[in-house]
Amino acid sequence: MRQFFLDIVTGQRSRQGLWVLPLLMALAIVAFLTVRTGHMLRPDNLLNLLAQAMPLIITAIGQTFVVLVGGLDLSVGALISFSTAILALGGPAWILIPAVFLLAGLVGLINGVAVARLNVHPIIATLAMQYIIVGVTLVLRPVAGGSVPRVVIESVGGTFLGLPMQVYWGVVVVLVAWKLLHGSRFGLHLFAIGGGVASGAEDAAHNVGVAVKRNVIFAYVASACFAAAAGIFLAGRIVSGDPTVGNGYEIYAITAVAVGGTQLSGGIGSLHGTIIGAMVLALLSNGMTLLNVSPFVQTAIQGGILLLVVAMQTRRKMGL
Amino acid sequence: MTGMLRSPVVQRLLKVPPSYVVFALLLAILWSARPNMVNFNVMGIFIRQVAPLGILVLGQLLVMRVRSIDLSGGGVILLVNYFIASGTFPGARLPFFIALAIVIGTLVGFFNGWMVAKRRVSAVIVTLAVSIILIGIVQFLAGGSPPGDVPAYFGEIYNTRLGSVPTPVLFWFGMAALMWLFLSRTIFGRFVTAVGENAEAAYFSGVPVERTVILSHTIAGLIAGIAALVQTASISVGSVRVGLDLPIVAVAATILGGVAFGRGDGGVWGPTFGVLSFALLFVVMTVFGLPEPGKQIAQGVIILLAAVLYGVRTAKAN
Amino acid sequence: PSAPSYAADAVAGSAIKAGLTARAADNPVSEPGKFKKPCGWVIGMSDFGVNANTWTVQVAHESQAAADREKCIKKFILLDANLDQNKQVSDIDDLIAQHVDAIIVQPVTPTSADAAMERAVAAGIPVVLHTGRVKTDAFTTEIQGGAEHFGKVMGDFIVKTLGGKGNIWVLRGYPGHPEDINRYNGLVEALKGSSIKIAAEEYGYWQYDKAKKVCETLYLSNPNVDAIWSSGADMTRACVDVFKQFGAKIPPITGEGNNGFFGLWIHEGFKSIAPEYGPDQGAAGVVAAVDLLEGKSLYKHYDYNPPGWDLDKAKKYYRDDLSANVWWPSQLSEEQLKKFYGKK
Amino acid sequence: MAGLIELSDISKSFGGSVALDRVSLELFPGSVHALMGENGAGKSTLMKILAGVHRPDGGAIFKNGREIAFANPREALEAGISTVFQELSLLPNLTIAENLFLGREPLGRFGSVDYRRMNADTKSALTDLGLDLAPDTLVSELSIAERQFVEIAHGIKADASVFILDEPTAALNAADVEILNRHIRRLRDAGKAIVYISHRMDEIFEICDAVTVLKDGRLVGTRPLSEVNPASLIAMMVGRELQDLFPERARTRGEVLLAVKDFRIGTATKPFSLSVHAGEIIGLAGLEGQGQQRLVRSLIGQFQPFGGNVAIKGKQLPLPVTPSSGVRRLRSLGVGYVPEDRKEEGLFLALPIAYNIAIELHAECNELSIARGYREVIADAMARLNIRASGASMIVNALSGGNQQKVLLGRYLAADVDILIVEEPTRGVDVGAKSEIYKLLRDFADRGGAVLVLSRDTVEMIGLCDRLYVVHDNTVVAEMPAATATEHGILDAALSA
Ligand SMILES: Nc1ncnc2c1ncn2[C@@H]1O[C@H](COP(=O)(O)OP(=O)(O)OP(=O)(O)O)[C@@H](O)[C@H]1O
Ligand SMILES: Nc1ncnc2c1ncn2[C@@H]1O[C@H](COP(=O)(O)OP(=O)(O)OP(=O)(O)O)[C@@H](O)[C@H]1O
Ligand SMILES: [Mg+2]
Ligand SMILES: [Mg+2]
Repeated sequence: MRQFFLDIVTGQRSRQGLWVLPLLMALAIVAFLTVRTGHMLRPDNLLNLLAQAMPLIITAIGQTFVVLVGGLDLSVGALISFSTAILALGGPAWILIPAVFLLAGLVGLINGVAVARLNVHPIIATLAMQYIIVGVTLVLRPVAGGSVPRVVIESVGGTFLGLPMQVYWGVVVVLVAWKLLHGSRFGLHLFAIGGGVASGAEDAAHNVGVAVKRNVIFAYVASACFAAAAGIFLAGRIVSGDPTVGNGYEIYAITAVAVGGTQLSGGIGSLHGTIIGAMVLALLSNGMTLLNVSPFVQTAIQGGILLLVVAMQTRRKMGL
Repeated sequence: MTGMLRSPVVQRLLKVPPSYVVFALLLAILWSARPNMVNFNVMGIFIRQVAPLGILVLGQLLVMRVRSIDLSGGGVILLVNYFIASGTFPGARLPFFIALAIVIGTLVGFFNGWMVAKRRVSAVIVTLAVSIILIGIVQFLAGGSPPGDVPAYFGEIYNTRLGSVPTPVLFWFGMAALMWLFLSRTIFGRFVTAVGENAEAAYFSGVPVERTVILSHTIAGLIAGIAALVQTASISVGSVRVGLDLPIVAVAATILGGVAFGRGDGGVWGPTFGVLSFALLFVVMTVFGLPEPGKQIAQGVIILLAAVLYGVRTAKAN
Repeated sequence: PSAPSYAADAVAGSAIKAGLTARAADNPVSEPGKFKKPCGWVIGMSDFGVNANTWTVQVAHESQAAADREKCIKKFILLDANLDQNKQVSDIDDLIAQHVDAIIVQPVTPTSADAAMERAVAAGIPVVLHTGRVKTDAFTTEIQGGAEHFGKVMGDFIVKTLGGKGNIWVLRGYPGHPEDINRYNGLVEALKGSSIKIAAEEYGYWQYDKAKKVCETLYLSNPNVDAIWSSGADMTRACVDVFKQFGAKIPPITGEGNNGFFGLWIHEGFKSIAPEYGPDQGAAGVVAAVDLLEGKSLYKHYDYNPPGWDLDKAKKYYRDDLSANVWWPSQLSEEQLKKFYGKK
Repeated sequence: MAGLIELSDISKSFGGSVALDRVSLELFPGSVHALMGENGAGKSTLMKILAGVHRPDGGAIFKNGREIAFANPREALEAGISTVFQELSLLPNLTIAENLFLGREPLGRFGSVDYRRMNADTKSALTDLGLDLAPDTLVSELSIAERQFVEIAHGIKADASVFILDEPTAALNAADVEILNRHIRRLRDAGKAIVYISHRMDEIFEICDAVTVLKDGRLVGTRPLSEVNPASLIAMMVGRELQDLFPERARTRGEVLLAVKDFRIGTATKPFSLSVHAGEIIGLAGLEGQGQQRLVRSLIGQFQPFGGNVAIKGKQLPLPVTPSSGVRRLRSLGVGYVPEDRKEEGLFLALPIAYNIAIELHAECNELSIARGYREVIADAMARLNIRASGASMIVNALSGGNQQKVLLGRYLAADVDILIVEEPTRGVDVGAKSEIYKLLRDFADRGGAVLVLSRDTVEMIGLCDRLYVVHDNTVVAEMPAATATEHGILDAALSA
């Protein structure tokens, strides 16, 4: 019994990574904020928190796919801005939304082909892609503005059947991601490929007939499509196309993934871990707001707590 | 034919990191467009622009060779810059600031290394968190006293030349040469290779794995402190924010130079040329007056193409 | 619409901050007493980014200091969006949820805060907007230093100095940033009709090191330039340093109201102009919010379009005993100036 | 009888070096075909070509008379060719069941993986192999022998007609080999064609029907097993008769170099003592997984002992040893530690042979000192171990499995140590090389060194060692001179404790 709990806490005998500690940390932050401010658990704050965290949650979930195969996707931030720019071009939603996913899918495909078939390091491939997308976005929309389809705005700010739309977004995104990651062959194969990369048995999955390259490409496509979804959500929230709105999301997404216990060397991690990781980051930010901490000390405190969370996530092997 | 392919010279050529190719290409473009700019005096100044990044990369390549990463360089640079520009230490002179930068860098590097090697936490996150804390410290201090000017002598030293070569460039190349000797000649260099290739096997070969990782990080931190001094000398003002892109660019330059996590094919000069490529890329695009979006796109396309070329070549060679 | 009868009593711009004027046309006024509340207010401010640069740091100080000066303010909540549009929406929503008495908004971009501001207005909270225009008119009053005006003041200076012809370099700020685009539009406006040509146009990200790289490269590529239009912040100093470093004559170059720049200007004596964009707009926002809560009526639009500063005015403001990163004009007390910016 | 698979005139070279030169091989249903040859002869390469991993440079593959070609391993699998690769290739982060079904997972409703069926099938496959393991155990939690079994289960689970087993028993002990043999016979009786690669002569004669011998990438010949005996087989492989596999035992012994006293490696295990003298080779025998490895790895801090003390050359080793510096600590006392898993713990696969050998010498030096080349030492080690490579700068990954093992041993023999602790000295090594390695270890002992050996191969233990300690249930239960020990005697001692 003791061993059972020890295993869960240390993330051993499982490939889900060290997600329990950040969960405890998140709960501790919630408890602290509830006691200190009283606002924390109020529905309006919870919804606000969820809305604020949603783009990061979605992006980070996408990032999880590529991290699991031992890669990284630095182009997601630019892709978010790009998606908002496309949506704000003006036009019917039924054309714009599929267009966003199509273009994002194409970007993911290029990233994936560069990494899997052309042997380019993921950091280089996706960083180069980031530059390219930033440039294209600046052409499309040199400054924030444009008109976002009503449907998109309502799908973010409105309510349906008495529940705020954010809740539906959360449910849909999580269901899709869960199905892909934990409920299909594709997900299992991503773990297999990543496990091979992390342990140096790169050929193992290939040798038993897993379509390694194709799956890695799909992982990048998935990451790009989730980023596009995050872009759609953000466009609805800021009601415009904005060439800078996605700035920095790639780093936050990678941070969320890692805080959630997913190992950046590949093969170990989970969807719930990523969600927890993103929530920890969102709570840090929300907590500062609730406690009305001076902006001059916020960064230091956030960094400190982040370090605390990370310091507890001791793993068996060294690595990224 | 196959015999020729196997000859060590050809094998080596096949493995030339993309950074050299990009550099040569850009130099040729610049030479054909503005022949008057391709001389020691002018190039010296362009190269000086990236000296802080170039120095930072020397640390980055070291930690990447032991399969780690250091994203805290930006924070170190910001903090050192703040201390110099804010007058926190009244009456302090250059030697004090040098010592301060080195102490800050070394301590941060040691902490990173200790967390990565002993506590086995994620290197990306721990160094990122450290960077955030350092930036946070600057913001906290700046809330009470925003930074001001950097003492004039920093700029004066920065502008000196030895012959026709700017001192910062010489300093950078000197450090690169030192790092190269250090990695290729000393036992420590062997340890770095061993740990990067297979930490477990390194352990069973009697390599002090944790110590190697800690030492690599500590040296990287120290180098970041030195980079901070050079960066501060290159600007005459203090600031409260630092781009998150600095460490990422350092990582990219390192990889373009043929050094990846655990692999060191490009040695020290590959990544150094990676930085030089970035410098030339900027110059060429500015000289051609590309508009900003075009610049971004061109930059991305060039980097991607170079990397694809290299990737395809190495895939064939294996 | 015809002006209501109480329009005459509306607070004049100069009562809020020196250099402010109420916009002449199409400028409704708020109903007196509409937002009046007894003392003990809670005022919230959504700042676009406190730690973006030293100017934004000073805006935060100026705002806080103005709030501290007002006895009736029980609590001043400063929320920092940290240049994140999404966070700003949450920040404003959070202030609404806390039922603050007034909200001051510095928008990250012209559109990102619109929806949240609409929610604030719908909740009956007075909204004061400053240092950043928005697309919506869901706010109670705005104090806007026009970025176009800022750029045009500099552009006019260049046109005048060069006598209407010559080659200039344009140093822009952050690509995609509204402030950058609008200042640039002001320049384009000023150049209309002249035969001044833009020989080079580069982004220096309002940062010293990036601008220095740009200027060095431009200089080495082709040093023939008649004047430089710089979008402000630390870029001017960087460019001046480049010319000094090459021992070249410093061409006419536009600056900004920064103590460090003033020092350089006075010392080097090159031709320049400093358009005014004071961090004390932060204080003005607080004053406007206080006016509303006291029941005064305000115009919807206040403009902050002062003329540029010449060397004489710069000399008057320049403080050798303060550090480079204090921005003028300021409403900080002498004591606070010394505390924050005193050279040790 | 028609051949099921025919490999005809297969050639393959890597870079410039020829691994296979016009080799032909025919496989028949219902027969077990042994493939033998020295390390680096080309056995694995030939099988990888059949498994779709490599493409041949020349020659053709026929199945039932029709020519086939594989672009990748999946196509080979689809054509009914299932392989247990020599280098363990399980994914540590997947469960046993996931590894077994990887690439052909059963799907349940809505396209999700049918874990229930997968786990049930796995359970029965494991039970078949006599393994009591939960199917949802992560492979990273398994011992090396267990992994080998999972690998075997993976290879023979498939609904295939051809089975390739490339040294499946390298990490197995005699009892486990017997289980495997039962399965091979079952497959054979079901009409499958089986290729069996092994360096253990007894296994070949136990189970195989025909044998093909390769030498230096060329076919030496194919014979029915009834026409050969061990000596003639070795002669075919090595090109000469092997005199004695094992060298003579020690005649004298010196003072105690390694003394373990009242050691306890579990909370509730009986304390034990053992000693190794200069000039001696000592073996830790017993059933698989009874704590032999745990015992030696306590000395380097991977496990923490619960009591007792250790003296090395008369000096006390302070216990417990910190895991991060255990190997270094022993090394500083003159002890070399050769780990079992050459791929994970032993070698730097992407680095040259020279680097792999010299690193141990470098590790003794101060970090800041200049690294020496050690050219002669390396050349000497390569010569002594007869490592088949184009030179010292060859990347270890390109060596055959057995040659890799020799590089690993070379590293520790080149180092100047007095005591060697060796786990599995001859894993995957051919007979010729085995006898070389035995000689080298004996030489080492004769020069005053002491050797402590762990091996799953009991015959090897009896032949090589001077004295044996029988380990059972995490303690030493018996001590016996190797000269008079028998497999039966060891088993008896272990089980009657
Ligand atoms: N060991 C090898 N040596 C040479 N080429 C190989 C090797 N392994 C794979 N390839 C080539 O690379 C291609 C892709 O390999 P892999 O099967 O891993 O990817 P995949 O995702 O399955 O590809 P696809 O989507 O085309 O099925 C193979 O079709 C084969 O042509
Ligand atoms: N990927 C590769 N690159 C270069 N050379 C290789 C490669 N794989 C095998 N070789 C070479 O081909 C030859 C045959 O190797 P192979 O692995 O087939 O030997 P083997 O008979 O299986 O030996 P062992 O009994 O040691 O496993 C060896 O000389 C080896 O060095
Ligand atoms: Mg395939
Ligand atoms: Mg083999």
